[in-house]
Amino acid sequence: MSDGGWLLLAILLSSLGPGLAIFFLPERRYGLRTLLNLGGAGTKLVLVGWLLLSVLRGDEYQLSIPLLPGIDFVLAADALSLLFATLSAVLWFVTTVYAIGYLEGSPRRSRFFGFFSLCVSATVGIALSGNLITLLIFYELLTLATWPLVVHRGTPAALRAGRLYLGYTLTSGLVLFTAIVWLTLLAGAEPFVPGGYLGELATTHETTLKVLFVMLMIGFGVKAALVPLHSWLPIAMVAPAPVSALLHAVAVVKAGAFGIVRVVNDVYGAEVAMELGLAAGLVVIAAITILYGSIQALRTDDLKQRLAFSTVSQVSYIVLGVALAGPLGVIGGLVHLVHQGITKITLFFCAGNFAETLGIHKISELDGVGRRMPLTMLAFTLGALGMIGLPPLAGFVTKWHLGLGALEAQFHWVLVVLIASSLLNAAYFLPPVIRGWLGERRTPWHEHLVEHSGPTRFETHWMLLVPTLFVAALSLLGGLLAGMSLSPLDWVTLIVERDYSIPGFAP
Amino acid sequence: MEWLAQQLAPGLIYPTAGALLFALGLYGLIRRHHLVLRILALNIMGSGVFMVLLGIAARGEGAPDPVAQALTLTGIVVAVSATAFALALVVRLARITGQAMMLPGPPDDEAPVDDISREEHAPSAEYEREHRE
Amino acid sequence: MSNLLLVIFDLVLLAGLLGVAWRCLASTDLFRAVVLFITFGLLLALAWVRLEAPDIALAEAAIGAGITGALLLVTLERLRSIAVERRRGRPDQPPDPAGADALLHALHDPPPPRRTFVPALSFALVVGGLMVTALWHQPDAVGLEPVVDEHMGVSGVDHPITAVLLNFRAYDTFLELAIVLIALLGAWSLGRYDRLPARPAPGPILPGTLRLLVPVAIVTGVYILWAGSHAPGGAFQAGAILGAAGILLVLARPRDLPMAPSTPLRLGLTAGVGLFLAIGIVGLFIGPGLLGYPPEWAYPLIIVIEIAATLSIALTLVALFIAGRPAGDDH
Amino acid sequence: MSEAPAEMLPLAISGLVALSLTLAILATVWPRQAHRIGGYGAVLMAAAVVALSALFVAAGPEPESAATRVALGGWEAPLGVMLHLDGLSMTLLVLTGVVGLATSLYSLGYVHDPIERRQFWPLWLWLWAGLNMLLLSGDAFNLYISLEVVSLSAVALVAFTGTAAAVSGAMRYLLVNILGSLSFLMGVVLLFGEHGVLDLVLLEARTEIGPTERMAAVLMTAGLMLKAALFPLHVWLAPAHGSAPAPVSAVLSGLVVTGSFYLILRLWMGPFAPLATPAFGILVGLLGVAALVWGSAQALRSGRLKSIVAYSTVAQFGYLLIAFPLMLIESEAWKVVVFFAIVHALAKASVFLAAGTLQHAAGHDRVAEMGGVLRARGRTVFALGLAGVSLMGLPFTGGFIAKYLLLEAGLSTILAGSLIGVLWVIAIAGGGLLAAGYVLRMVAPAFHRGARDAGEAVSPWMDWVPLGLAVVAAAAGFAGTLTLHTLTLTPGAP
Amino acid sequence: MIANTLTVILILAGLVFFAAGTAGLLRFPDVYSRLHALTKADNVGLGLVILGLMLQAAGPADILKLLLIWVLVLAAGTTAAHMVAQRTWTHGEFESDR
Repeated sequence: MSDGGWLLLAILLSSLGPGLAIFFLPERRYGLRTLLNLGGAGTKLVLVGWLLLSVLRGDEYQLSIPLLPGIDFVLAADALSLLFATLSAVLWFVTTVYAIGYLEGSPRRSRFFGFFSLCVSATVGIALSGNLITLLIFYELLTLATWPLVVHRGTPAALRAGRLYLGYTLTSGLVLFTAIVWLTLLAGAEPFVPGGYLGELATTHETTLKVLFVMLMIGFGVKAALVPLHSWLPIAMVAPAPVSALLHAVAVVKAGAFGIVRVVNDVYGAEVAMELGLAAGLVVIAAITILYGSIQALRTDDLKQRLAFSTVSQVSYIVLGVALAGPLGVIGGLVHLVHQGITKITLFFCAGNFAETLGIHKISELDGVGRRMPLTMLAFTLGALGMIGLPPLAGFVTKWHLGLGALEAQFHWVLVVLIASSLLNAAYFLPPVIRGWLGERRTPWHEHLVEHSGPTRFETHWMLLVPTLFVAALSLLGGLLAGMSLSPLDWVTLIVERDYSIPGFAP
Repeated sequence: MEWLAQQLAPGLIYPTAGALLFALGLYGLIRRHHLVLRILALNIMGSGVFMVLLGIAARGEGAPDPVAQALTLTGIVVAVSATAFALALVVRLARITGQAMMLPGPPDDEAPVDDISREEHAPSAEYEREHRE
Repeated sequence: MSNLLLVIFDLVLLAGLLGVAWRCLASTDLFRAVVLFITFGLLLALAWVRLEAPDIALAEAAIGAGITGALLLVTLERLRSIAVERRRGRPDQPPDPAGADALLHALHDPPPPRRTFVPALSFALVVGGLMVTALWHQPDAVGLEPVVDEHMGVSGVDHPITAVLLNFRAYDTFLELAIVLIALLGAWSLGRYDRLPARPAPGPILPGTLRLLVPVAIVTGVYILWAGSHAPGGAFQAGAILGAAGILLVLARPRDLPMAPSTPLRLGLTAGVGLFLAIGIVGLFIGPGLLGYPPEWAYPLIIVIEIAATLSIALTLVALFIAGRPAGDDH
Repeated sequence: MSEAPAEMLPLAISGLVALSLTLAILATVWPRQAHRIGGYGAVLMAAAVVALSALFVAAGPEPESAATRVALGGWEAPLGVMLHLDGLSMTLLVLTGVVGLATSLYSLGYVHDPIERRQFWPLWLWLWAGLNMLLLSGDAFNLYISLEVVSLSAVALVAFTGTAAAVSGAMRYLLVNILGSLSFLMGVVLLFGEHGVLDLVLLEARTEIGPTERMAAVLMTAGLMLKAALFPLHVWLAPAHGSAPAPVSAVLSGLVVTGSFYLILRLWMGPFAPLATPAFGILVGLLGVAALVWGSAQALRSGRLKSIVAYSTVAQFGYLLIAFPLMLIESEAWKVVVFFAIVHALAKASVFLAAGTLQHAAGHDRVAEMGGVLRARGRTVFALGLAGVSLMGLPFTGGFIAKYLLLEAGLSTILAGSLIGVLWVIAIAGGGLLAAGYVLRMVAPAFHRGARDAGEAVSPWMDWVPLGLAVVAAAAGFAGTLTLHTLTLTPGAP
Repeated sequence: MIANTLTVILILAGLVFFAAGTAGLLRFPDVYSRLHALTKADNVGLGLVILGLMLQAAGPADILKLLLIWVLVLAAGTTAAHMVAQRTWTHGEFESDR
C-alpha cells in the first residue's frame, strides 16, 4: 500500500460497496436503494474529482497487492486512466438517475442495480489498472457483471443475446488471457510505461510479438467491436435503455478501446508498433469497421440498432486515432473517447425516452415527435449533429485532429475514409431528425408512459428528461469550450504532452 | 536336483501362487456379475496378496518376519469387515432393486431422487408389517 | 530328502488352492461357490501353518473361513427370502412350492457371455505374469525380523507378533479396530435389523449341543487371549472365537433376539477402540509418544487393551452377522 | 523464539490425530448427542488445523529439512509408524479443515431427522479423521489402512439416502474401492519384499529402477487412479457423487478424490520419481484431455443438477492429469497442480452444497423444472455462480489464479520447445469455456422470466454456508503466494 | 522308536478310514447315506490320527488338548449331520443334488 493507494481503493469501493449491499436488499426498500445508488455515484464523483486535481498537480498514486510470486495486483492513476475514470464517473451518476426513472415499478431492481454498480466498479478498475494482469482481471469481471444486465428482461430474446454475448466475450477473454500470460512470461509483469516496456524483446522475438499483438487485438477487439467480432453489439440492444446507454455506449465498448490504447501506447509503444507494421494493420481494420458500421446503420430501421451500428463505427475512430501513432492522431483518438461517450449517451437517452414515453422503436414512427416531445428532440438533434461532426460541436474537434493526424502520418487515404464516413453519418442521422421536426403525425400518439404511471409535468418523467438535457449540454460545451482548460481536449493534450514522448511533437 | 529344490523354496513358490491367485480373483471380478461372486473374487484377491506377503516373510532361514505376519493379520481383519459391509449392502440392494446383479452401465439420470433431508424417518413399512405378525 | 517331501506337499497344496479357487469363481450356483470358498479358506489356513505362521493360520481359520463363511451363508439365505417375498408379492406368477425356483433365481448366476472371456483372461494373465517376473527378480532380502528382536526386551511381551501388533505398530492395529467399527456403523446406517430368515431347526439337538459347545468356546477364547502374550494367539483370534460362539447363539434362536439396550451395546462395541486411544493419549503425555506405553507399564496396558479389543471384536462380528440396527437404537 | 514452534510441532501433529479420533469415537458412543459433538468438534478441529498451520509457518525452516516426522509410540522408522508433515500435507490439511468445517455446519441443517443424525455424524467424523490421518501418514502400509478407513466411511455415506440409485452407486463405489486398495496393497507388499522397509522416506532412499519398482508403481498408481476416478477408471464417480446426500458429495468431490490424487503425487515425487519418463507423461496428458472433453460433454448433456456437478468433477480432474506432463518438463509445476486441486476442491464443495440446498428446496434436482426455486433463492444461486466462476477460472477467484499458473506452466513448456505443449495450453484454456457451458446451464434459469417459488423452508445453515464457502473459494485467489510458499517447504520435491 | 512306528501305523490306519469316508461321499446315491459315510468314517479316522499324535505329544497338556480337539469335532460333526438330515427330510433334496 504505497502512498495514496487508499484513494484508489476508495474510488473502487465507492461503487462496489453499495453494489454488494444493494444485492442483499429486499425489493421493496425503494428509498434505501436510491440513497445507496446516488450516494455511491456522488462519492465516486467527488473522489475522482479530487484525484483529477491532484494528478493535475503531478502527485503520484499507486497501490500494489502481491497476487503471485513476481506478479502484483497494481492500481495506478496516470493522466490517461483519469480521462476514462472521469468519463465513467460522470456518466454513471447521470445514468443512475436515468435508470431509477426508467425502471420505475419494474421487478428485480435490486439485482439490476447490484450488477449495475459491479459493472461500473469494473470499468473504473480497468481505467485505474496499473499493469496488464490487473487490466485483464477487471476486463473479465466486466464480462461477468454485464451479462446479467443484458439478460435482465429474462425474455428468450434477451437470453439468446446474452448467450451470444458470453460466447463472444468469453472466447476472446481466453485468447486475451493466454496472450497476457505469454507476454508476462516473456517480458515480466511490468507496470504500464509510456513508450512501452518491451525494450530489446522487439528485436529478438519479432514473430512472437506479432502473434501476441494479433491475439491481444482479438481479445480487446470483441469489446471494441472491431469488424469481424462486432455482431454481438447490435443484438445486445435488447437490454433495457440505461444498460445499452451506459454499457454499450460507454463502459463495455470503451473498455475494449481503452485496452487497445494501453497495449499500443503503454505496452508496445508507438515506435515498436510502427516498426513491426502493426499500426498500419490496425488502421486498415479501423477504417473498414468505420465504413462497415456506417453502411449497416443505414440499412436498419430500428432506432437502437442504428445507434448500435453507429457506435461500432465511432469506436473505431478511437482505434484509428491511436493506430495513426502520430501525436495529433492520438489526441484525436483520445478526445473522441470522451466526445463519443457523451454524444452517444445523449442519443441513447433520447431513444430510451421515445420508447418509454410513446413506445416508439422504429425510425419510421418518429414523424412529428418534435411537436410532442420538443426538448428530447432538441437533444437528439444536438447529438446527431455532434456525431456528424458539424463545427461548433464535439464531433468536429475529433475529426479535425484525426484528419491532421492522418496527414502527419502520411496516411492520405484515411482522410478520404473520414470524409466518406462523415457523409454516411449524415445519411443515417439526418432522416430521423428531419422526420422528427417536419413529419406529420396523423394518428394520435399512444401515450405509453401516461397509461402506465399517470400524467407527467414535462413531456416525460422528469428523471428521464433532466439527464438527457444535462448530457446534451455537456456534448455542446465539449465542442464549444474545447480551448478552455480542463476541457476534454485540453486534458488529452496534457496526456499526450506528458506521457507520450513521441518524436518531433511541437505543441 | 539341488537347483530345483533351491528354486522351489517356499520364499518363491508361495509368492508366485499368491500372484496367480490375485490374477484369478481379478479374472473372476471382471467376468462374473453377481455381487456375491464379485465379493468372493475380491476376497480371493486379498488372500493372494497375503500369500505373497507371507511368502516373502518366509524367505531366509530364520523364523518368518513378524512385521509381515502382523500386516497379514491386520489385512485379514480389514478384509472381513469390508466383506461384511459389502454383504449388508448387497442385501439392501436386493431388497430395493429385487436382484443382486450389478448392471454394467451407470443408472439413468431420471432415477427418482428422494432427498433424505426432507422425509422424516418414519419406521419403514415392511419393518412395521413384519413386526405386526 | 525331507525338503523334497515339503516341496511336493507345497505343490499339491497350492494346486489344490488354485483349483478350489477356480471352481469357486466358475460355479454358477452360489451355494456351491460359498462352500468352495470356505474350503479355500481352510486350505489357506493350512498354507499359513506350512509357512510357520500359526497366528495367521488361527486367524484365517476363525475369521477367513469361519466368520466370512457364516456371513456369506446368511446373506444367501436373506437373498433367497427376499426373492420368495417378491415372488409372493406378484400374484400373476405361478405359486411356487418352497420357493425353489426363487432360490434358483436369486442364488444362480448364469455363466458369463463368451465375448468377455478372452479380454478378461488375457488382462489377468498379463497382470499375474508381470507380478511373477517381478517377484522372481527379488533378492532374498531379510525382513525386519532382526530389528524386532532387538526391541523385544522393551516391548513388554514375549511373542514378537503381539509385540509388533500392539506396541511397535500400534497405530495400524488401532485403525484396524476402527475399520471393523466403521463397517458396523455402515451396516447399521443401511437400515433396521430384519428378522433372521433362518428357519430354526426343531428338536433339542441344536440347543443341546450349544449348551455344550458355547462354554468350551468361551474358555478357549479366553485362553487364546491370555496365551497371545507369549505364544501364537491374541485379541483378534480370541475375538473371532467368541464371535463365532455368539453367532451360534443367534442361530439357535433366530426369532426372538434379546432387545440389546442401546448404550451398553454401544459402549461394548467401542470399548476396544476407546480404551486403546485413551491409553495412547496418556502415552502421548507421560509416555514416549502417541500410542506408546511407558516401558515398565507396557505389559499390563497391552493386556487391558487386548481384553477390551476381544470384547469389541466379538460383539461387532455378531452385530455384523445380524447386519441391522437394533430397534433400541432408534428410540 | 523461532525454535519453540519447531518443538511444539510433533506434539501438535499427534494432538490433531488424537483429537480427530476422539471426536469420532465420542460420536459413535453417544449417537443421540452425535450432532452436537459433530458441530462443536468441527469448530475445534478447524481451530486445531489453523493452529498447526500457524506453528508450521512460524517454524518455517528452509525447504530441505521442512518435514517434521513424529515416531508413533516412540519407535523410529524401520520398525514403528512415522507421521510425516511437510508443506504439501500442511496445505491439504488446511483445505480439509476448511471444507470439513463448512460441510459439518451445512450438515447441521441438512440432516435434521433425529434418527438419521445418529447414523450420519459418526460416519462423517470417521471420514474426516481418516482424511487427516491419510494426509499425515508417512508409512506405506499405514496409507493403505487410512485409505480403507476413508473408503469404507465414504461408501457408507454414499449409500446413506437408501434410494436405489444411491445404494447401487455405493455398491459400485465399494467394489472399486476394495479393488483399488488391494492393488495398492499389492504394490506395498512388492516394495516391502524388495526393500524390507515400509517408511516412505526410507523407501525413497533405497528405490532404483527395477522390475519390482516398475510393477509396484503400476499397481499403486492404478489403484489410486481407481479411487481418484481419473479418466480411464472414472465410471463410478457420477452415479456415486450424484446420488449421495449433498454434504457427502461435497466432501467426496472435494477431499476424498483429492486425497487419492495427493497420494499419487506423493508417490511420484518420492519413491517412483526416477520412473517418470516423458512418454508416460504425454500418455497421462492425453488421458487428461480426454477426461476434460468427456466430462464436460456429459455435464452439458445431463439432466440433473448434482450429476452435472459430478461429471464436472471428472472433467476438472482432467486438468490434474494434463499437468502431469508439465511437471516432467518444468519441475516447479507440481506446486501449480496442488494449488489447482485446492481451489477446485473449495469451489466444487460449495457448488455441491448450493445444489443440495436447491434440491432440498425444490424436492427434486431436475434442472429443467428448477426455474422457480432458482429465481426465488438469490443467495444460493449467487453462491453457485461465484463458485462456478471459480470453476471456469475467471477473475477474482482462486480458479483464475490457478488457471493463470497452469497456463504459465503450459506456455513455459512450449517455450522450452515441447510441441505437444500447444495441446496442453489449448486444453487448459478450452476447459474453462466448457466449464462456462455447464455452469451457465445451472445458473441461466435464474434469469428466465417466470414465477418465483421458494419451495421448502431451508435452515439458515443451508442458506449461508454455501455462500461462505464460495467467498472462501474466491478469496483463495489472494492466498496464492502464501500457499505456494508453504508448498515449497516440501523436501524431496523436484 | 516303537512310539514312532506305532504312530505311523495309527496314522496310516486313520488315513484309510478317511479315504473310505471320501469314497462313500462320492459314490453313495442320496444325502442320508453320504452323511452316514462322512460322519462315521471320518470321525474314526480322526480318532486314530489323534491317537497316533498323542504318542508324539510332549506333556499331558498336549494330550488333553488333542483329546479336546477330537471331542469338539465329534460334537460338531454329529450336530451338523443331524441338521442337514433334518432339512433334507423336511424341505426335500437341494436343487444342486437332484
